[in-house]
Amino acid sequence: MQIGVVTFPGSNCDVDTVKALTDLGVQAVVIDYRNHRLDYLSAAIIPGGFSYGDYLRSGALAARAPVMAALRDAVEEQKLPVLGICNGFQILTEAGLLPGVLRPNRHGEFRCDWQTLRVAAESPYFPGLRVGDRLRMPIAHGEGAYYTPPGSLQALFQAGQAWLQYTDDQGQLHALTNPNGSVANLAGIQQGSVAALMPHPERAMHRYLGSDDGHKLLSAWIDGIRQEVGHARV
Amino acid sequence: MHASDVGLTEAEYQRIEALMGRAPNDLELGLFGALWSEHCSYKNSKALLSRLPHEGPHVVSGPGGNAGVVRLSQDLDVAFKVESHNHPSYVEPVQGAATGVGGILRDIIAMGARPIAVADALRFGTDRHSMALLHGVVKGVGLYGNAIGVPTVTGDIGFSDTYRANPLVNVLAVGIRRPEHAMGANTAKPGQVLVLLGQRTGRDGIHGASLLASRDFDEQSHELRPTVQVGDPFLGKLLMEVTLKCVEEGLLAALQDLGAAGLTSASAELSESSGVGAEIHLDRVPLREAGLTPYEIMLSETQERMLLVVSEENLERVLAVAQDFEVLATEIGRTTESGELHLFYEGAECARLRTDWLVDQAPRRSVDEPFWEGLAQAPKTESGEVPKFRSEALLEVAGSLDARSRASVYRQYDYMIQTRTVYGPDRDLAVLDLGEDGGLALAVDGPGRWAAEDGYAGGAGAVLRVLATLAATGAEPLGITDGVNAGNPDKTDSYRAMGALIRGVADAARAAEVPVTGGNVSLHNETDGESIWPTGVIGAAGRHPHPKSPVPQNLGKVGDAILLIHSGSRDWGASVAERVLTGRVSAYPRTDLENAKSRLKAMTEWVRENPPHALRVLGDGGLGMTLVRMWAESGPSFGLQLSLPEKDLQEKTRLFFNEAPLQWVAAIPMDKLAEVTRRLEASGLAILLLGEVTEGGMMVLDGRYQWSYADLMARWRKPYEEVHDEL
Amino acid sequence: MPAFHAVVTVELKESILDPAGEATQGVLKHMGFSVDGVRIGRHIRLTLEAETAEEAGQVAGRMAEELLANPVMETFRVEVLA
Amino acid sequence: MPAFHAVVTVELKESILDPAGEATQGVLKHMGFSVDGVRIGRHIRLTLEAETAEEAGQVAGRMAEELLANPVMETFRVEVLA
Ligand SMILES: Nc1ncnc2c1ncn2[C@@H]1O[C@H](COP(=O)(O)OP(=O)(O)O)[C@@H](O)[C@H]1O
Ligand SMILES: [Mg+2]
Repeated sequence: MQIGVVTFPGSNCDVDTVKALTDLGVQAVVIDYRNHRLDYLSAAIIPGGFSYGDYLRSGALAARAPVMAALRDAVEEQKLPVLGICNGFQILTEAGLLPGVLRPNRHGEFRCDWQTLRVAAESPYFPGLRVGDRLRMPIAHGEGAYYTPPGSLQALFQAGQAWLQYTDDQGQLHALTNPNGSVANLAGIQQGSVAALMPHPERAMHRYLGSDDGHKLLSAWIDGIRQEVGHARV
Repeated sequence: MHASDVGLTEAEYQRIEALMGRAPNDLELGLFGALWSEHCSYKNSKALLSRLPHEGPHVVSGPGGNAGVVRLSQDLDVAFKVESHNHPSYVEPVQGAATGVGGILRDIIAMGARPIAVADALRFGTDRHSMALLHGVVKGVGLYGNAIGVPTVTGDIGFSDTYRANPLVNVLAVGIRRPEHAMGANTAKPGQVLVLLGQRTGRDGIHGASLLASRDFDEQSHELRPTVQVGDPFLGKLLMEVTLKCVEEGLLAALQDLGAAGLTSASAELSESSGVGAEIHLDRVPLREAGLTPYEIMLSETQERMLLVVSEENLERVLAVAQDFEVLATEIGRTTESGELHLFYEGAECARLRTDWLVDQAPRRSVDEPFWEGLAQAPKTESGEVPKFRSEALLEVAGSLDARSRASVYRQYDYMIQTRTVYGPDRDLAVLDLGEDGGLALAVDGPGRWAAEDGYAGGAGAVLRVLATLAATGAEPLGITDGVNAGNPDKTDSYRAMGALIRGVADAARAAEVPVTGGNVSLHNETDGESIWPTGVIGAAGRHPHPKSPVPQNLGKVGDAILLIHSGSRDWGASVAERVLTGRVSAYPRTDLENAKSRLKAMTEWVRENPPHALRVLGDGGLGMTLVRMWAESGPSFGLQLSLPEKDLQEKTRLFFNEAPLQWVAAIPMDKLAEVTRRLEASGLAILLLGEVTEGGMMVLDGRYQWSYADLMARWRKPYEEVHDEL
Repeated sequence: MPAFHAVVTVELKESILDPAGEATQGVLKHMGFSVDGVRIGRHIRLTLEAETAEEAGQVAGRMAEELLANPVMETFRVEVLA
Repeated sequence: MPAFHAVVTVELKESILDPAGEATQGVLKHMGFSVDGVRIGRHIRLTLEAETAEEAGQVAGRMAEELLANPVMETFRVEVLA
């Protein structure tokens, strides 16, 4: 099984992401933004970073790269599992592969910190993650305020697309634990085979780095891919 | 053009004419102006810096290169250095700080090393405008570091009115490389191609080095403002990848970043250190706007550029690598045998100079033995009365600008990217896990107030502080880098103050047997005749024995004994508390340096062989604040029951708040007390049992003074906007 | 082909909160200005070649649709400068 | 007092590098547009009360000078909307 790590000029979490996948015993291949073909992959990750410097709007410039058209085809035609992390999340919303948009943090600052998340919806792509599970992971972003137009929020929850939420250490949801002004404390969204989150699982692979909950999340995803969820080529 | 237009004196002009045997043309004069500036030539500081100890068993290359390099493991070199970007950050804080980060990262890259960490040392005034500068500078540091993907893992902040019009922005960067990828500016051979890589050249920052950074601030400074340099971390990242890929493929003969004085200093220094000449065709330099003159092209400080020296056979491959990353790479000339910098524009010669005139012949101030000896002399200072101990004092110190939590700053920095950060900015040093190559410990400090009255004591104190910080985690120091920031060197007092600071650094480093592998000097931090406190920012890199499990910095376990490990002095001179409680800053205590090495070694060995439950170096705000920081890590379910042996209330104040060198606070199991005491006392350290760790969110001292966790944390975590108490 | 300057002005939809604008308004008020609303958008100046001003405007409009504005939260308008 | 809308347009000085504009231009070109320059500024729409349009313009100008534009790097202009 091969997982592609899709990089753009300015991506900078690609090395950490490859390292995390390798730690999990998966073969990771770096996919350049100029690629036109992804059909040989079992899944793809769009890692974090500052693609194109986050200029204009974060994720906007990368969303127009050739590889994104290929990714869209692979999602539509083969239900390729895709995971976006941080800037990857921004790129996926800008490309229209996930609903909504990520806006500058409400307080206007970049924020790097540890943050507890709660799983708000289950997904066949993450077997083993149960609603209410808590995960502790770093966040590091300037534009992580998830926004979706009025009226669409309820549908998002009903469809199980509202995937992860920022909470306090006990898993309680409230405004004080929202690090960036996201609607409904949303930290992650999923739609079909595409999921994305602002926090960084690849930075939470070991206790000595602060938490190994990223290991838990990524291995759940890999299990999902292995179980060939709607997907034949593993 | 006149000598003064490029910041040179009449005497310097005479010397140029004598060297050249003719009058320089305007371009040539401009090149001299840049390279003979304080900023590039170190004309006032070089002789002082040459007295620093540079040799050590782990040194791969010392001062002189773009950064010092030490060997961490058999397979890994560490390049590190501190740089200042003070003046630009005052003019435009966001871009000034951002380009400061970009600049020092390219110094590291120029050694063939991949940057893995940044640390920022900042100093500001205390008024509202200073808080706005702080805000902008922090934004700028994050803007560059976060985007290029290098974590800002530690740093240091200090406040004083002395920095009001001269804030300090010093940035330290660290990189790693395999020894076989060693790179430098001194390995070019004649007949190789000069390739300019990166941003197209604009009118950015012309005269930044010669005029802006080499004179005091005054009314005129406004008009001298060059076009502000804007940092582009996106291009910076691509430039880094192209350069390091070329290094890894062995394609480069030599490498130099373009920093202060742009192409002028890059080409001259590279030629001079390699012993070659250079022929450059300025019309080939890609421009961002039309109409730049050769003079402007040579002096532009446009960011995100590197100068690569490539042999003919590797040229095609280098250009291909650059093209793959869509980074502009242009052949602009060649190295020659001549030892001359030979410039052309559209085929016509426009300057011809020997590089040694530019680089080595700058008139430099010398330092004689009596002057150097005199620098160690203690100044006559008075210390005022020490106030009586009271419990509010700790709350006042906790909420003071100098002791306050730095979380609101460092949470704006990505300190975890590259996934090596085991200890980050919430600790007093950074510990990075480098896998099979071991661990790296990095500490940065240098309280300006310590050098306010006695530069020597302040310089020595800063060195001991970072070494004590490394010792507390069992790390072995490999080298230190020093950032010297001072006033106008033409004034006797300012010059002496800088000299004393450097002498203090030199003596402490020598006593501790740790080499200084590089550093930076920023002078003319002076406005309307007022100099800043001489401020030495010291960074130390150490080898960490077990980076995945560094010694905790909390309160250990309930029931643990809390100890103060000290070196005898209780002098509270220049402490945060002295300033906060009395408004004075007196001289920082001197310490006997002969015993420093053995004390540091005793601590390091103890920690390695028998790690305590927790240990932290005594930091800003003394014992009181060090306990607060340890407590903050343990949380509100912990508490402390303490008693001080002193009955005298002034003595209590001194004991609780002094910041004298070589002190630590430890938490150990009570039954180990005798053993630990015996062990450390044998090395000349003194142990004071302060009390024990309890449950329940209160700190009680002598049964009479008490503080709740909530009260202390509320003060300590106050945001910076709330400064009215110190205005 | 002649060169034209076109400006694409991108603004947040009216219904969308503008925290940066609100923060700026707060600071302006603090400074003593009386101000009832601040909305911060982007002013994007393009230089492009086209046969006519009209064509330049059309091309700029396509750039805005395809990249410069995000339709989920923004509106845009195009102006070709003389 | 009547309310006015004023727009403060803030742009980088010509000689100052605009990395965001350059990156955007690069992507527009990759997308097949022919474009020779992109400069990204801010479009700040203010709502404020004043006696006359002229006064509104003056006040907006002072806001720009004192806060909205950074004189070290940027220029601005003010326009009062009808
Ligand atoms: N400018 C900065 N950037 C990043 N981290 C910083 C900065 N200033 C301080 N820190 C972090 O905060 C820690 C605590 O600083 P400080 O309150 O001065 O305590 P200490 O006296 O223990 O050094 C520092 O050791 C450092 O890790
Ligand atoms: Mg400190």
